Amino acid sequence: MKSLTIAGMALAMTVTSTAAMADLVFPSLSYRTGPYAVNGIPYADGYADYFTLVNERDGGVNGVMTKLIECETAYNTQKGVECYEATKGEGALVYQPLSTGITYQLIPKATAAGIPVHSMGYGRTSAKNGKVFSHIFNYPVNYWDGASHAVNHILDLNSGDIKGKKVALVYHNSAYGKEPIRTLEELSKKHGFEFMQIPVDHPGQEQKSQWLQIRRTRPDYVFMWGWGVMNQVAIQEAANIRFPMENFIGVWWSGSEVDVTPAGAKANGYKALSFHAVGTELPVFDDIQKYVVDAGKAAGAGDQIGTVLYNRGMYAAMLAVEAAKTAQEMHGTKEITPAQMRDGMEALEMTADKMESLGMGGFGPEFNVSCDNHGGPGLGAVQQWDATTGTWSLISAFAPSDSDVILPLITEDSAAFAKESAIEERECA
Amino acid sequence: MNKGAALSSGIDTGEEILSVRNISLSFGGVKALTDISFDLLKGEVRAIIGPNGAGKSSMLNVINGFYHPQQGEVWYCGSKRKSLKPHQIAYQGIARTFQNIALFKGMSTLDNIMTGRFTHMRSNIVSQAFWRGPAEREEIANREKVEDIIEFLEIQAIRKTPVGRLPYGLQKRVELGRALAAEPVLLLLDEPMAGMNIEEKEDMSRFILDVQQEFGTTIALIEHDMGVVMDISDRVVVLDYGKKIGDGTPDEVRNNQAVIDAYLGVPHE
Amino acid sequence: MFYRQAGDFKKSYREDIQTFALRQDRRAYYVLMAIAFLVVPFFINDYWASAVLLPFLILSIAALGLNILTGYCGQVSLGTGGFMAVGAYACYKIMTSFPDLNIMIVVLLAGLVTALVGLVFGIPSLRIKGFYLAVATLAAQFFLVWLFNKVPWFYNYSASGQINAPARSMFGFNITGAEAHAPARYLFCLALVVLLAWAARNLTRGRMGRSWMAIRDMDIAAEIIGVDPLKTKLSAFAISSFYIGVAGALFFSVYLGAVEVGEVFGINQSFLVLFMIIIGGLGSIMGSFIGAAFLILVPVLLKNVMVNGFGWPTDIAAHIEFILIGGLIMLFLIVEPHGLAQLWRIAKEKLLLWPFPH
Amino acid sequence: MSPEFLYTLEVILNGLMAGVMYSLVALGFVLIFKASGIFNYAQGVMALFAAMTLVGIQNGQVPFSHLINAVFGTHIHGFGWTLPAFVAILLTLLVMILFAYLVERFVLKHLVNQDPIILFMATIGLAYFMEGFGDLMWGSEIKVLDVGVPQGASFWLEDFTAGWAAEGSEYYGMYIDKLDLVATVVAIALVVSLTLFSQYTKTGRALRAVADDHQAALSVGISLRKIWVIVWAIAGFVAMVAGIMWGAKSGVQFSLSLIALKALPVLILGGFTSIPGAIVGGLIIGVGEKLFEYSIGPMIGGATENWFAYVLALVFLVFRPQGLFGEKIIERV
Repeated sequence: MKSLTIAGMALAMTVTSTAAMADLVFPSLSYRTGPYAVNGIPYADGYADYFTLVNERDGGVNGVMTKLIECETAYNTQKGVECYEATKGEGALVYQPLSTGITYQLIPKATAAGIPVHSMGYGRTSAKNGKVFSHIFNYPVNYWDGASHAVNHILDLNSGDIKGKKVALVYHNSAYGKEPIRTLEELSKKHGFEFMQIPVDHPGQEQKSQWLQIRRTRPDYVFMWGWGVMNQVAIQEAANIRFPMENFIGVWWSGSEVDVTPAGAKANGYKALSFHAVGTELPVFDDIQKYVVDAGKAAGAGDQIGTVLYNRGMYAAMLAVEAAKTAQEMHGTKEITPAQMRDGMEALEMTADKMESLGMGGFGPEFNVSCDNHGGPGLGAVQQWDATTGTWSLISAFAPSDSDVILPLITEDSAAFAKESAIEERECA
Repeated sequence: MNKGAALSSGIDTGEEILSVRNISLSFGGVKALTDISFDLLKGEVRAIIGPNGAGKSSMLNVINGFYHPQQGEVWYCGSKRKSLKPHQIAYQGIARTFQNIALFKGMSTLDNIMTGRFTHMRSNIVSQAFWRGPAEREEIANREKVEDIIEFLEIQAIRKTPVGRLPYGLQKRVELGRALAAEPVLLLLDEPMAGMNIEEKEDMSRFILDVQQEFGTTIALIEHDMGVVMDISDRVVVLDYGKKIGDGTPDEVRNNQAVIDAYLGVPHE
Repeated sequence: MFYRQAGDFKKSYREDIQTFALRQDRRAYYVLMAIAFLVVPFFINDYWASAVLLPFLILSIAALGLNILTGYCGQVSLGTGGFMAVGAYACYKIMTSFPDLNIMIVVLLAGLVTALVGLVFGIPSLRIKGFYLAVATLAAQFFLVWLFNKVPWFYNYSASGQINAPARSMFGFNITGAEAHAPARYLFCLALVVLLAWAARNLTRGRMGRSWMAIRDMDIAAEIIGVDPLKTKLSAFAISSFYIGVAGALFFSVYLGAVEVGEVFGINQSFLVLFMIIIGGLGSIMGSFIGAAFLILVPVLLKNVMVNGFGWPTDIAAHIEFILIGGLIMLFLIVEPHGLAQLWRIAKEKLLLWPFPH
Repeated sequence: MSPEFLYTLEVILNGLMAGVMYSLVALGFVLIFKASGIFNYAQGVMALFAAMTLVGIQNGQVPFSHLINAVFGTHIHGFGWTLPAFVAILLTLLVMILFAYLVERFVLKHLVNQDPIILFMATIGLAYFMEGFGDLMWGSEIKVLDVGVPQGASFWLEDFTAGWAAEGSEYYGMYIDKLDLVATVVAIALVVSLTLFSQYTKTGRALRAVADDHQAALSVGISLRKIWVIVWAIAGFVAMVAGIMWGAKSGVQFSLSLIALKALPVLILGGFTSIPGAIVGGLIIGVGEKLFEYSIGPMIGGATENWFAYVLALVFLVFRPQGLFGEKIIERV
């Protein structure tokens, strides 16, 4: 055992010393195994392919090549921490762990190490408050925005009046799944709808009780905060009890192809929130095909391109690259440090022109990040599944969330965190 | 190895140490013991004999509290014993060995016998966790007693051997050592010589008599080998089908017609 | 040749019962301790602390605890994750309620709380045995995790139900919180590990340890010798839970810093610790450490070799890692069913006799 | 009838159905435990592996394609065929038989007469191995399983029962998933054929002999090794059936291996050695947890099923330590 330790030590040392500092390093804390692999694989593929594209097509970010270090977490917090420690010494610019649990780990650690974390559409919602969370970003949307988007959508459907309607939330019984509850409670007070909570324990293969309850109580709408196998089973069960699919709205983590396909045609009409475009219409996908897939450099099997989670991974990578570009401009250097990357993220502006120039016109909402607002304006849209063609399509424009309700909640929660962790609020000019 | 009545009468065997009175025990309607009464006198070797299934082991189980009889009383050291758990009875000074060896397989000879000292050790969790001080002193003091037993039973060479690796005869000896370690007032031996060859039986008989004579321990013994029983016991009680059919000195029992019938298999009327 | 007991005579029972009976073993132990306390802290970095040493040390404590219960007392438990959660949440509640309390005391108090909870969940062991008990302890596992997830008091009513460890220090060094440096965290855990391993060794070699093993090996005979099964089993449950609670408290406060109960202290954690003691060796203090080392180090090592060394895709490496670990477990069991500690012991015996095989 | 009563009835019925699904998984455990005293931790992974193999064969996936592509830089994915479900099931069965043979040949053979906990540990190693191997062979993406098992509400029953409620009350009829009905039929067929097999075939009788007494069986010339291969093959088949039923609901993915956790309380309730126990235990657990979630769950925040199943089994065990149908434990000295 001792000799094994020594061998490991020697190995790790050689490994850590080989990192070339000239590259822009983007770690990818991915999960291609474990209970959530199904969702993790397309996202990781999209994230990796976009960096490959930037290297192959543009010769890197303003001439500096990007280097992706992939590290398998299996959605396991312990392994996530190991991955973080293994990669942070190699000049990692930004962490995107795609796991709320790992994000919570990284919030204090990365802040102390001065490395920014971007939890896009997950993680700690109140990290939107940049005054408290200096290194944590969650633009363009967070869970509380999502809850509001879903409510806004049913408001639209009912021409603004949902008083007396019944809304059920089916959620993953974990920190992630409980996120929208506070917001929905506030919104139910504001709009006068009845709100019921239906938790599902991990992993969620057996949801008979939950769906019998829904069948019995007949809510008008069902929202879902699910992940992994819970999504597939929930959609299947909803179809089984003949719940109207168009009244069933999942968060963006419950709205990808893998979630709906097991239910087949019965999933037709199911809705989910989103904050970026779907499909492969845009020019950037031609580039990916040409520079990445055809060149044999695709991260996965190449069959995931255009799926919701692939596009989301790609979107996350694109935002990271754009933030890096912003940082390069701000600091007048090509080889940026994590601290400069943070500044770049804080000054990120996503305009329609910028996205157009990337071949991704209209791919995501327009937004700005600022010192006190790390979450952007919270623009989101709704997408719907068409089982016959097997495609998702956006059925609404990117619209804002109800900031009157959400902002006070964010202030309250971030203040609690600041107090607990003894953090002074930053001054924002 | 010939112990006559003369030798045994030299030991002070006056006072009654234990008596069972009108014990009846049944399992789900099957009668194991019916109205059994006998006594044990201080310092004697008392044999319990009888054919297979006569209820001998059940009798020992009643004495050390593993079975609770439906009827009858157990008197111990002059007073009627309340219904006690086996581990409480151990603290009253009753130890035993088992028909099928019941050693602690995962432990060494030394540890098995040290475990026999359990009722003599007192140190609490905290002092044990710290070890240095009372716990260690107690351990060493008891170790000395155990070493005496190891020497007495001539098993020094296997002190640190896991008992699972020992041959059968030695295992029986270790089990006796474990029971002796408790320094019992009353020692119950359930077929201590089963499956042994002549030589091993002689050794074991010698140990049993030495225990009786050196420590003054009262011994109740179940044994099938009539030769051994007649040689080493002071008095014999005979059970058959859960009933007592004979009681007395070896000579009396040998000449008891009911006992002879039972052993020769005369059918019951 | 180099490893000998010749000339190493025992002159008293006290010498005979010491932990490392051979002079060479004793020396190796002192050298190891010197390296662990005096050398490693100067070389340790965040990676080694977080990826290898902290989880190894902390899970060693948990493995020690479970080994007391399962290896020594023979009661198989699959509730380890749940009891670690008790330790973690007790630690969090004590930390936030009494901010000035020394972190060492907090961790030990968390262990005591867990011991009480373990006592309660140990009661069914009087009636239930073997695999039935193992599965029954899963009731504790699932119920405790559900409880900590459901009752907001446990996580101070935070929005997401996560708990975060506030910064605490000892002798002026931060032990918990993001500012804590690797050497301080490492030494804190190491001190506890050494202390608890020493106590475990003492408990298992004396009266109490023998009563546990007696219950494990033959409960009826044990009872007739004077061992009270109720007290003995419950004491094993309580002490085991104390260790596991301390491990849970450290896992939360020193190692992770933020915890979500279902994910960190789920059923996987229970199984992991059980695997550690079976692979390492049931009923062996040393085995607890070897098992923990095996299941913490080997995956990290394999991952580094395959991903960083050979440059394989992470998913293929992860699959092959599973295959190799599974294969190794089966291989070890076939070679030596009683664990790596036994393998080590046999190797030492062989070495003592070398070059003469008998 | 009042709707409340009908709802309760519905919960009980669905609980029974869920119980059947649990029993399907528990059966595999019981078979192996009965014949070899091994608590087979890998049973859940076997279900996953069987389902993956089934889908892979049916859709003509190339095994290890991901690995091959990574090593040789090729782009192979499929053979381009789609086999009928029946053929795919048969081929999968062959794979599971081969698997059973390999397990016996390389693992169990070397562990004869070891302690139960050692054998348990070996199956854990096996579970790790198969998890990695299965993913490497077929990929860890989600796969849609379609062997023609019907799914969705039984409309006939809904219509039939819709009128049962008292006049004027809102009631929509009783809900039962067709998949569950199929599962029930399959479970019954499975138990009946297993019983027939063990009663009326030579191999079956040998199996029972081994279950009763290893030594005695050996002494009359039954080959323990052959029996173990057969039992593991049958358990593999049962795992495949469980994999099909559960996979139809959620797609075939890693989480399928976690269904084993649903079977454990069933096992302690029913006893590790009893096939009827596995069925009855499953039904009790199914009904118990569903009723609890329905009646008490809403008061204490829901999501109680995971732990309640275990607590129910635990309470039961305290009164009957050997399980429902397990052999009575007699303590002897």
